[in-house]
Amino acid sequence: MTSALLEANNLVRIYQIRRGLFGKPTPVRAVNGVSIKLMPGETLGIVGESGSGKSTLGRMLLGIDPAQSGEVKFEGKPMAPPGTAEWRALRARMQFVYQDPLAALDRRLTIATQIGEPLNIHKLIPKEHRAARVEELMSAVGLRRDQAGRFPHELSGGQRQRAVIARALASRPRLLVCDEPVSALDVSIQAQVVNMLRDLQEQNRIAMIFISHDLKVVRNIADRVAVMYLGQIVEEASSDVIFHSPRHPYTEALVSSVPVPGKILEGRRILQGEPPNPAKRPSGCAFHPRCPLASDICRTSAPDLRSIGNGRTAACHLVPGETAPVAA
Amino acid sequence: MIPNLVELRSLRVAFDGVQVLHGIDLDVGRGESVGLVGESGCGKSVTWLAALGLLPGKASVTGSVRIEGREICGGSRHVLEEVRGGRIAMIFQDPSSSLNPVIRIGRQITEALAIHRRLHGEAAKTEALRLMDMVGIPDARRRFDLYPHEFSGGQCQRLMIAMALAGQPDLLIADEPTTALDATIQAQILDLLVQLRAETGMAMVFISHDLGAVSQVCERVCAMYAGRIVEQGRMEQLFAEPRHPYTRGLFDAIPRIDGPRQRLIPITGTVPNPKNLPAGCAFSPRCGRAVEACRSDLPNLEPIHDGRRLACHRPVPVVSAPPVRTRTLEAV
Amino acid sequence: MIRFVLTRLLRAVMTIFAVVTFAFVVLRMSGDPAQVMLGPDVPQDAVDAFRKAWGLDQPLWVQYLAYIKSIFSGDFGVSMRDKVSALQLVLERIPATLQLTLPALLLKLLIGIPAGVYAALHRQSFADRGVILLAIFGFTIPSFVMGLLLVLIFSVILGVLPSGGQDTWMHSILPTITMSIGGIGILARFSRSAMIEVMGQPYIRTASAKGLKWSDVVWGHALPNAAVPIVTIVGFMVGSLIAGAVVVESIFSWPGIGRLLVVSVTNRDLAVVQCILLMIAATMVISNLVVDLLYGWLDPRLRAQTAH
Amino acid sequence: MTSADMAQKQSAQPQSARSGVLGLISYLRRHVPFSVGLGIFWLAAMVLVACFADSLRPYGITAMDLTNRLASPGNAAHWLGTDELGRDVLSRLIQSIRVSLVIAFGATILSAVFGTALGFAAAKFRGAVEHLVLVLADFQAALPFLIMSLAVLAFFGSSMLLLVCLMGFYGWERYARIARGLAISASAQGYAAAVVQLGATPTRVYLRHILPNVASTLIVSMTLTFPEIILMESGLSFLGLGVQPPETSLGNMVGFGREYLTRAPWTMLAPALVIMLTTLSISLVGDWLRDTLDPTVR
Repeated sequence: MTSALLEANNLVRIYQIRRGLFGKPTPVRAVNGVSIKLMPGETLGIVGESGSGKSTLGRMLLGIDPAQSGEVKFEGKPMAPPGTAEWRALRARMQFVYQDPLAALDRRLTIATQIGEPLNIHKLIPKEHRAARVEELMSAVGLRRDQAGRFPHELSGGQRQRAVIARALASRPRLLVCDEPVSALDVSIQAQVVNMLRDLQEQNRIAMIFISHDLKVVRNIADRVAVMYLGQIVEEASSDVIFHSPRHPYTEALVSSVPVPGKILEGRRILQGEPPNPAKRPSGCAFHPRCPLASDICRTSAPDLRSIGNGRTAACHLVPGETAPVAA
Repeated sequence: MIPNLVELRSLRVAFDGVQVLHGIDLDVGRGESVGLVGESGCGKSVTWLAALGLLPGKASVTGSVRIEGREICGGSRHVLEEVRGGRIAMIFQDPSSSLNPVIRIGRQITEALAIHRRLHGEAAKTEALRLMDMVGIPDARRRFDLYPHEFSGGQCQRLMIAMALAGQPDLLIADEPTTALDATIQAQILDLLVQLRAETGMAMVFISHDLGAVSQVCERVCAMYAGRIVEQGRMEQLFAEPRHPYTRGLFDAIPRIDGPRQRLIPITGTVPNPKNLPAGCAFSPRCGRAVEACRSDLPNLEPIHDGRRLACHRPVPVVSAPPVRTRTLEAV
Repeated sequence: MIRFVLTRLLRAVMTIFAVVTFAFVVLRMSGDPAQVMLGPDVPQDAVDAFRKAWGLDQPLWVQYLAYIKSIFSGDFGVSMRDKVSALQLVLERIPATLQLTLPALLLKLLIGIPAGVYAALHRQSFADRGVILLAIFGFTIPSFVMGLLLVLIFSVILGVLPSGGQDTWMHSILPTITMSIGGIGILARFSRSAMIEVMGQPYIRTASAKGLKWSDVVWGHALPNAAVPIVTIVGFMVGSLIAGAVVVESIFSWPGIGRLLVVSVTNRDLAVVQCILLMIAATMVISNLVVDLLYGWLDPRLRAQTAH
Repeated sequence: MTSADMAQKQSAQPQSARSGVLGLISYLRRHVPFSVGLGIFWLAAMVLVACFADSLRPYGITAMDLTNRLASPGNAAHWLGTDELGRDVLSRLIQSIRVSLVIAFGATILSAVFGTALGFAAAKFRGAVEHLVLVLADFQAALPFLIMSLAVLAFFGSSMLLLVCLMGFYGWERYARIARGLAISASAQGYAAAVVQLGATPTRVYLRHILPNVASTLIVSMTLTFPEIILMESGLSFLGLGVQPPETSLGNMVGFGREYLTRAPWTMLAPALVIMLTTLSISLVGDWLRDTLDPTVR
């Protein structure tokens, strides 16, 4: 069994929100004890609503945001602290794709120069071959040769995102963390970019962490999916199973809230109440205020993530553990 | 046939000489709910902003917009103001920035009540509180005097719906109301819209690029591309067998949550720039079924045998549509 | 809300204190006032006597402490030249300056803001271009040139208005206009851009979609939002009123604080200069404080962030 | 696109630089609105006058021609007439342009560099440094600048160097705030953060990415503070505390012209006109520059 490419165990991230100039800072636990294992070439989808901490987790896995406790290991070695030379050298092997491509690109430089920038930074290939490599990358992501000299604002949303992905692949990374990479795109363009991402991933055996609130896209691109709620993973399973037969009540509600074109969904489980505020964390299980099946134990003690058979895990008192058969 | 509530006839809009809307013909019956789907830039929001005269000054709007036979397109400002909120109300996409940040939400609701229902003072407040309860704002009494930034995105959207209902309109235009919201909150708002329509019997136009959301609330659907309606028909008809290649492409491109994990089927190319639209049918460069005729003359929207209206020279055949995709749809 | 006020008050006091200290140190270090006051050919012991009398011979920080103590006791030192209490000298001149600056401020507010708002609502109209032109003029023509031009036209050529002195109210017309033209231009341009930015916001479209009359949309929804940035620039203008008076009072030989400052600066009259500096800094800081408080009242989001 | 045409034009005519200059002028004429063109032309004239002041001046600035004192403009020997001491107004004007432009230019550069450095420092080190810079900026804004410079100049005596340094302290807080704001927004989630993710060293991020983007905004704000500095300097000279005689500047020419306003207004009008036209053209060119420097607007 090859060793995991990326391993993180019970990461915790606490922000200090300061109320006013001299107001006392209130600590907010954006990520509250998350453990993840990712094999080379595997794609892990992370879904959750706003405030679930999925973006923060993505940044922690890349070592951008420091973790208050817990640690991240890349290829077995602990992650170097940000700002150090090893951390920068490590960037060549792991890359980040943002949601808004226009913000991630420098307005003043043509996309060809920006795609080739990682090559200059890490001096991967001799200078004379870099132009050819850029061209190869551009055609890999479906950009035409004549678009090399254009500025970011002269391209469409989809083309810009392709340029960002080409730049991310320039240094042949082993890991790609994408935070809502296609949410800003129209459906038809979204499909183009998703297909391209999967092809490139398979050709170069890149492991990928795909963060999104859109369950439909994650279902089609991820091997495994982790559902997050208020800084914790509440359920994790393979993407074939998790949305077909969700175990955790929150996953169930999430799946039932996804409208399927052409079919009016009757009797859906619609969650009442508002998305949780990380600053005011409910007692016990964080989901109990909105959970239709909440009982006393849910209100008092927080369930931990337990294995519930055939490689699935869930964090809920009502979901029976590994031993008992899977109840309704 | 009871007369239509609203009839748009060859509605055209141009910004600084660039034609964005190329003649929209659309009817909305009393109490009916119509979906307007299409990708960004196809002009679906511009259609209704133009109809209500909400476009900025430099936009030139031509064509006819009739409410129960009364023409309002190009009408005097007084006429339009009386229609807006009173006969046709509109809610928008980004709830947090569509409410005035420096005015209490209570006053923003009673303001509409004062204009359209002549309610003032205590009577207006009680009616506003009733509306807030109706759209599901928890303990409205205490939150009547709060400001918009003290509400979540979902609650702001509910407040906007309450404001729209204040004038007891006959038609509610919902312009991408759920796009900026989380999935669970989106489901709540869609459910609320369906329930409100049942209670008040008002007609609704639901504008969105999310076909799933549209199919939850609409009886009839129009697909738009590059400033024109390309296909229009009953929801079940259109979703079961889309005949226009673009509508079919839209359905195939949507990733499925049920069923096996498979590659998506994108529509190649990108949306044309309104400044230089291709000759003939605007979709021809991206259309797999395009023939010579498609690239030369523009198909116009004609009714076809099953009551649908279609603008295509070579629509997707009905019977022989073999791809697995449609079959799994029926199976679900 | 209280903490919001307290933090602003604390910052105001600190800034005044910093300005006073800075002025004190700079003035004391910059050469020996005694030498200037008594003239170059005065014998050395007379100079020493003078320095001793004014306490100038003590080390700097001793003088500083004495100065601070005296301020709190309301004694702002005595003018070396006129042997009169500096504070009293300054207080005499305040009405004259106010007679100029207050009408100028009113003119700026009453003409600048409405012109800017009107131009924003009627883009590309002649009013819009007029405001832009007025703003450029206000921005590029220095107040002294404007003053001299007005004197040239109205006093020299037309002979309608007096060019200097403070006898009748007619005398205050030209100086007031000179002070306000620049301000009107800048305020108009600023309110115009603030209004244009607000009119493009989504909540304005919601307001008109509710069926509000155009005037209600502008007065009820747009202006309260445009008020926040406009209040900032007005606060800054109020603060720098007296600074503006310095030049204008010199042109029209108007016996106000500005002129007194120029005179006492050239004569190295330390106490008077410091007293005026303190007063100007105080008006600056107080106007900023008022603006901050207005913020809290005008924009509830700010109150929420800083208060509870 | 426009820079691309420029490039082709240059390479198409490989001959002498003269054709390059012509290419530049024709490019300018095609792309620049008329008023801005006038502004550029006026500024170019000012800079030329400032550089070749000595050779352009018909007389020495203190040369007195007592025979025709207060001669009106159009006089054979003195095109712009003479002042109360018979000195040639044109020669003094040319010298004043040089002095005023040098002071204003030096001061703008000083305040821009000083402000940007502090702005970047605040953005880079955040925490205490950022607080210090912001408090200093508030202090500077609260300070009545004109008054302070009056006091300092009066007590320290006014020398050219002191004047430039003092003016250099004018408006630095604007650059500091702009530089800090842009640097933070860029490194928070913008393109700078993305380049950091690529593994670039902080210096590379600042020099290759943040500085060029910030530079265009700073250049535009320089065109805003430049005229303000000219007005400030001429205001001080007008009050007799700026440039001291025998040196002459636009401000003190207007100041001295004041007494003879009724009999010889040209002694005051000539420098006043130059001040107005220079500040007008700078703000016009500044606005135009803001649009062209920002590629998204092109």
